[in-house]
Amino acid sequence: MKIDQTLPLEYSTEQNRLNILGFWIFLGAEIALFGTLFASYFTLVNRTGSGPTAAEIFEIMPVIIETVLLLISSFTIGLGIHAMRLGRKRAMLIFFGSTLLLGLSFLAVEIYDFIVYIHEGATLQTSGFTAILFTLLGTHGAHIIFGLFWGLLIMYQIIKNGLTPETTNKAFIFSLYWHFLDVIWIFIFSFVFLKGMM
Amino acid sequence: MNFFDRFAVPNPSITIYASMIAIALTVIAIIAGLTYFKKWQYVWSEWLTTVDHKRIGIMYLISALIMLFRGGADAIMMRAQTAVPDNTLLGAKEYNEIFTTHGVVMIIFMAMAFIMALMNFAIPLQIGARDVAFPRLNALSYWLYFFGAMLFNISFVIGGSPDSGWSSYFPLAGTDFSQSVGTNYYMLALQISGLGTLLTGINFITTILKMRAPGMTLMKMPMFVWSALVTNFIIVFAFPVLTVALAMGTMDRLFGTNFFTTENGGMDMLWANLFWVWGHPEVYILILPAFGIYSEIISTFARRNLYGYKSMVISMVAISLLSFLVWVHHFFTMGQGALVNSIFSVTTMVIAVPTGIKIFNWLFTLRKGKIEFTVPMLYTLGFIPIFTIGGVTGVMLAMASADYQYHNTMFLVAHFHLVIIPGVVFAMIAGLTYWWPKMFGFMLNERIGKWAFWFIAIGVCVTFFPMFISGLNGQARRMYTYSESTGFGIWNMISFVGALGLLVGFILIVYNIYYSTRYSPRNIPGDPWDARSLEWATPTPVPEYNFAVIPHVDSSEAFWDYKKKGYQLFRDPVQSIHMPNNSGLPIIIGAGFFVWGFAFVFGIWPVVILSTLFIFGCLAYRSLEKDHGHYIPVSDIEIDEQGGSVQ
Amino acid sequence: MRALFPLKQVMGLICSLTLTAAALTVYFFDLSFEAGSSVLLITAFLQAIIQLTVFMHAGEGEDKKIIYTGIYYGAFVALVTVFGSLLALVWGYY
Amino acid sequence: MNLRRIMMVLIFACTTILAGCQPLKVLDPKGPQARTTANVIWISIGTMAVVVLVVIAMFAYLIIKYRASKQEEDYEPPHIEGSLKLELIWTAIPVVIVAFLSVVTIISTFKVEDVPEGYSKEPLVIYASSSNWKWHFSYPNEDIETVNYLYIPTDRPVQFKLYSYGPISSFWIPQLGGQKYAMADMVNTLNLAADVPGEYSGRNANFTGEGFAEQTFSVNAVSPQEYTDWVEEVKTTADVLTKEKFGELLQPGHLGQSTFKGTHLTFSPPPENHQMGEKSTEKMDTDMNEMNMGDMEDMDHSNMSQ
Repeated sequence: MKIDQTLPLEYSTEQNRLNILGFWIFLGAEIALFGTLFASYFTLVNRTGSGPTAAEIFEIMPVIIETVLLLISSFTIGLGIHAMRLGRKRAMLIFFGSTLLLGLSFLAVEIYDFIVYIHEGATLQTSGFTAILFTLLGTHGAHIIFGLFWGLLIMYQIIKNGLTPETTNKAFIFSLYWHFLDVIWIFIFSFVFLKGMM
Repeated sequence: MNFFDRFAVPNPSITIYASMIAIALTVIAIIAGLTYFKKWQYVWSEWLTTVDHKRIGIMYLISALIMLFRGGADAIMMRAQTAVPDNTLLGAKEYNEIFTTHGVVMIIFMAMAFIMALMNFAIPLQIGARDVAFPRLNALSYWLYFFGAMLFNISFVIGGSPDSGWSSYFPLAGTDFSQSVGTNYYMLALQISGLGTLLTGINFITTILKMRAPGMTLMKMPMFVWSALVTNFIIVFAFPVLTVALAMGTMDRLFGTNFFTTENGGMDMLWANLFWVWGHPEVYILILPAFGIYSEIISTFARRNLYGYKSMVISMVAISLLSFLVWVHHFFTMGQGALVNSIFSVTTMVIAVPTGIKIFNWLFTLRKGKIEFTVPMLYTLGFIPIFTIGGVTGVMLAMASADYQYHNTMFLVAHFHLVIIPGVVFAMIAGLTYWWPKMFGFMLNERIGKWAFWFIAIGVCVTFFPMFISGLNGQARRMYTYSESTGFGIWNMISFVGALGLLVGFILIVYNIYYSTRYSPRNIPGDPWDARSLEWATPTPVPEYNFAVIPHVDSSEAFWDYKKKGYQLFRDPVQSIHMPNNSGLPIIIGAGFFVWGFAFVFGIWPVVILSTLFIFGCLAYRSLEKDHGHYIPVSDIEIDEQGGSVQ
Repeated sequence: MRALFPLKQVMGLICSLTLTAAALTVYFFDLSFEAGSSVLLITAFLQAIIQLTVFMHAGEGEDKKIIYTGIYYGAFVALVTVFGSLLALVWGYY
Repeated sequence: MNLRRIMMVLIFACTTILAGCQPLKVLDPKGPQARTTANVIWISIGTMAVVVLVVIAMFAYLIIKYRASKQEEDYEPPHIEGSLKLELIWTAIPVVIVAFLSVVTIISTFKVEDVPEGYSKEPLVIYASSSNWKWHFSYPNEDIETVNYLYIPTDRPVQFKLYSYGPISSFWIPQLGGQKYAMADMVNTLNLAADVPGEYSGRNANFTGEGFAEQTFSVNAVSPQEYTDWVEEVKTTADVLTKEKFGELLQPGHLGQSTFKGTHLTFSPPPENHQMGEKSTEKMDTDMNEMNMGDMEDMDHSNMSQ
């Protein structure tokens, strides 16, 4: 394997560069995926049938907490990658760990949110609006859950194998994924929650 | 419904029982044959676990051909049923299942697979690469496609086929009106194979953008590579839309949600909308690679470089963007009003401009050429006039006010078949014949090939031209029968005769494969067509690593320049070559998806959960696995190169 | 310790939080539909740009052009899907 | 070449058939809307025929002139990059054609979506609803309902209000105009008119399952006098449409034609508030107002005749 010493480790081999670019293209596909979910959300948002409307079930506080948690987790994983480039394995692991913890807390608040919605009579089956609401939030949430397991797997490999071209490559790709989920959340925050409560 | 009742076929008939037996016999024959000839080891280690793009391409090819005949059998049955008024050959239910599966099989499992086959085989060779960017992912793509196709096809014998049209409009496809599991199969089979397609898209974009031979700038890529690049961009951005739509449809059918229902705020039009947001780009996913193949073949057999290379590229990029702007023309009649329809009419007609540019560029490539009428060239030349007719009727359909009269009629059916068959099927057969010697080391027989061409080309015209007329006379599509007083009889009879011609043509192609396998000479050169791009610079059969030495490229026709201008392709010394190892993981994950999909279709939730965990387990295993591939030492390479190499 | 907190990323976080606060104005103040939507559009896309450039290092590698092409293409398709769907399914009926 | 000859013969055959002997329904319009679309179709066929002929003529010329068997053995085709001028020409010509057809499309689309012009009378409103696999026609002003057949007068436009009691159906009378979807959660409006008396066939054009092929109806376009007579006759002879009876009619299956007094609109009203937006509610309100006004007019009318 040819390792290019002038580049950060995660870019250092040909295969690593391919992986990173391939993942960026995958993120492009994810943009289209969430774009479609948003398109469906905007079409169905007023079609509440006999169920509650957006304004009736949304609450501002949990949403603000979720947003701040996710923004900070995005920041910590950014720091994790920075530490990784400095070669500081321990710092990187701490940053990755805090990212995953923040993600876990985000999930907890989101699940709390879901329980509140269900108590207010908005289940997956209630109306077109609730179906797309749960699907849009659920798709994002499922990405976060997947990310938690993925992140753990990467931390395990870094603990075991150290910072190699392979592990750093995986960690970098994971960071792209995590930032991307943050971007999606910002759009959910703005155009689902804030717009719904405007 | 009783748990086991759901596995029964809802409307059993002799044909279905016959197919059950046929499927069982085929499976037994394959297993017995492999065991008897002791080929399990060979099949497993050389094919099922391969990560070689050429072999994956050939597996796609075989699958596509099988699906072509499955879809073709459906087509013949449809034409036979409607050949005479008040025919009772098939009942309404059977007819509905048949036209639904015809559509799905032909688009998703035949045409897409055929494109994947040719892209897989030719693209890495054309850009001077040793494999694709992610070989193992490529194998996974194939197995997802394969198991998706299998899942769709077993619906025929377990639980019943989908019967609400390939577009599966809700609420017809909802549980109120489609009670059998058929539409569940549709949703999940498309989901699984769609995932495979998306992964291919990512794989090929990365491959084409990052793995080109040194010197091959974007504007020096062969036209097929350009078309594949543009196509894969469309795939990557269009397929997620289908993923979402299918997921929502599945939830409506299995979890009782209200996305596309007609009560509690559901919106049936949203399905139609999302389906076509994907569906229209899908049309261009099919046609653009075909354009690329035609460009290669025209310049090869006109013995000239492609005319207007730049405008060809620009027009393809334009088509790829425009393809996302036109989908509403599939439902002009939904009542969204004159303004919206006018907007989408205009965007649709605009696509005619880049397509026209391409047609004229091909025509001008012929000019001052030295045209040889080989089989691939015949299909290419047959494509131009028939596709032009299909294309201009597309412009007619794009005019919203007139579309109110064409919509849902045989006129539409005639249009899209006259675009897709010369556009895609001709290109696939042309590409197959063109690259066949590179794939298998012998040529297909020209004489039988030409007979097949004439049957197919004339068959297409005879089958589909009458539909323009019966459509304008008021024959709606998807009618399993009609009364004599309608006057549709004569046109449908002509169509049936044409369909028989097509059948003869395709049988001739199969016969040609059989005949040429037995009798064609094997000692052919690496470049039998005197062609122009890099795949012909490899020896035949192509070694595992494609190129012993990565070529240097200075023009869009590097190999031609090498032959005519003494241009030096291979400048570097031979070095040991790094290649990926074969892996059983892709087929295992694919099988996991098959179980997952099947359990999902019938709502067997414990199995769904277990197979989901299994799939994620495989991914985790892959992540932890240490597999750095292997090196082919220089000594082995040089042994391989004695023989048909052109170097 | 300081080396672990580069200024660029800290500024990125502060910008993100500020933009979030700015977006919250649509909730706490009584803005018109147009004004509120414009605020949300601007803050959301600015946040996305910050994430892309500051945290995701979109512009640092040799593949900068490809990455941006992919993102623009994705954004194009997403916007076309959103507005086209609204046009065909909602606005067209008024 | 063989292929070219076959194509020419086929195109020729098609055009003669289109132009001549037996008129095709879509090209044999019996009302203003269908006439507009038929004209559009003829314009597009003409324009496209020119395109096809030019392409095929060039194609034939090129493959005959430059075939290898006519070339000298050692002829080496030249390397030609392309020509900006020529490529611009074949960009510009399609642009002009597309622009021309766009104008035609936009004008005609607005025209066929609107109430046909030149009629002094208000449109006759008919609620056309589909169920598997039938069509129900309610005349709110006349207070009668038919199944699988229609009577319409030739002196006034007809405004169909389309919706469905099942899957998406498409209401289509080829000789009177284009189709439009009937869907379960909203009402679509289709404006047609017949100006030649006669019996025309109509059908559902959008696949709705097993009985789709036979989901047809007939349209009797008659003179105003005949139409009034028919309405009167129905009112005196037909049975009243009860909720139970209508429930039976909705069961999946095929029925012949039948006629009722009263409409199902009173006990099974058409879907409302499709978009849940304010504007659409207003629109529905005005529809309902029109309907009520129509009812009142109708009542006045019947009072007068008494």
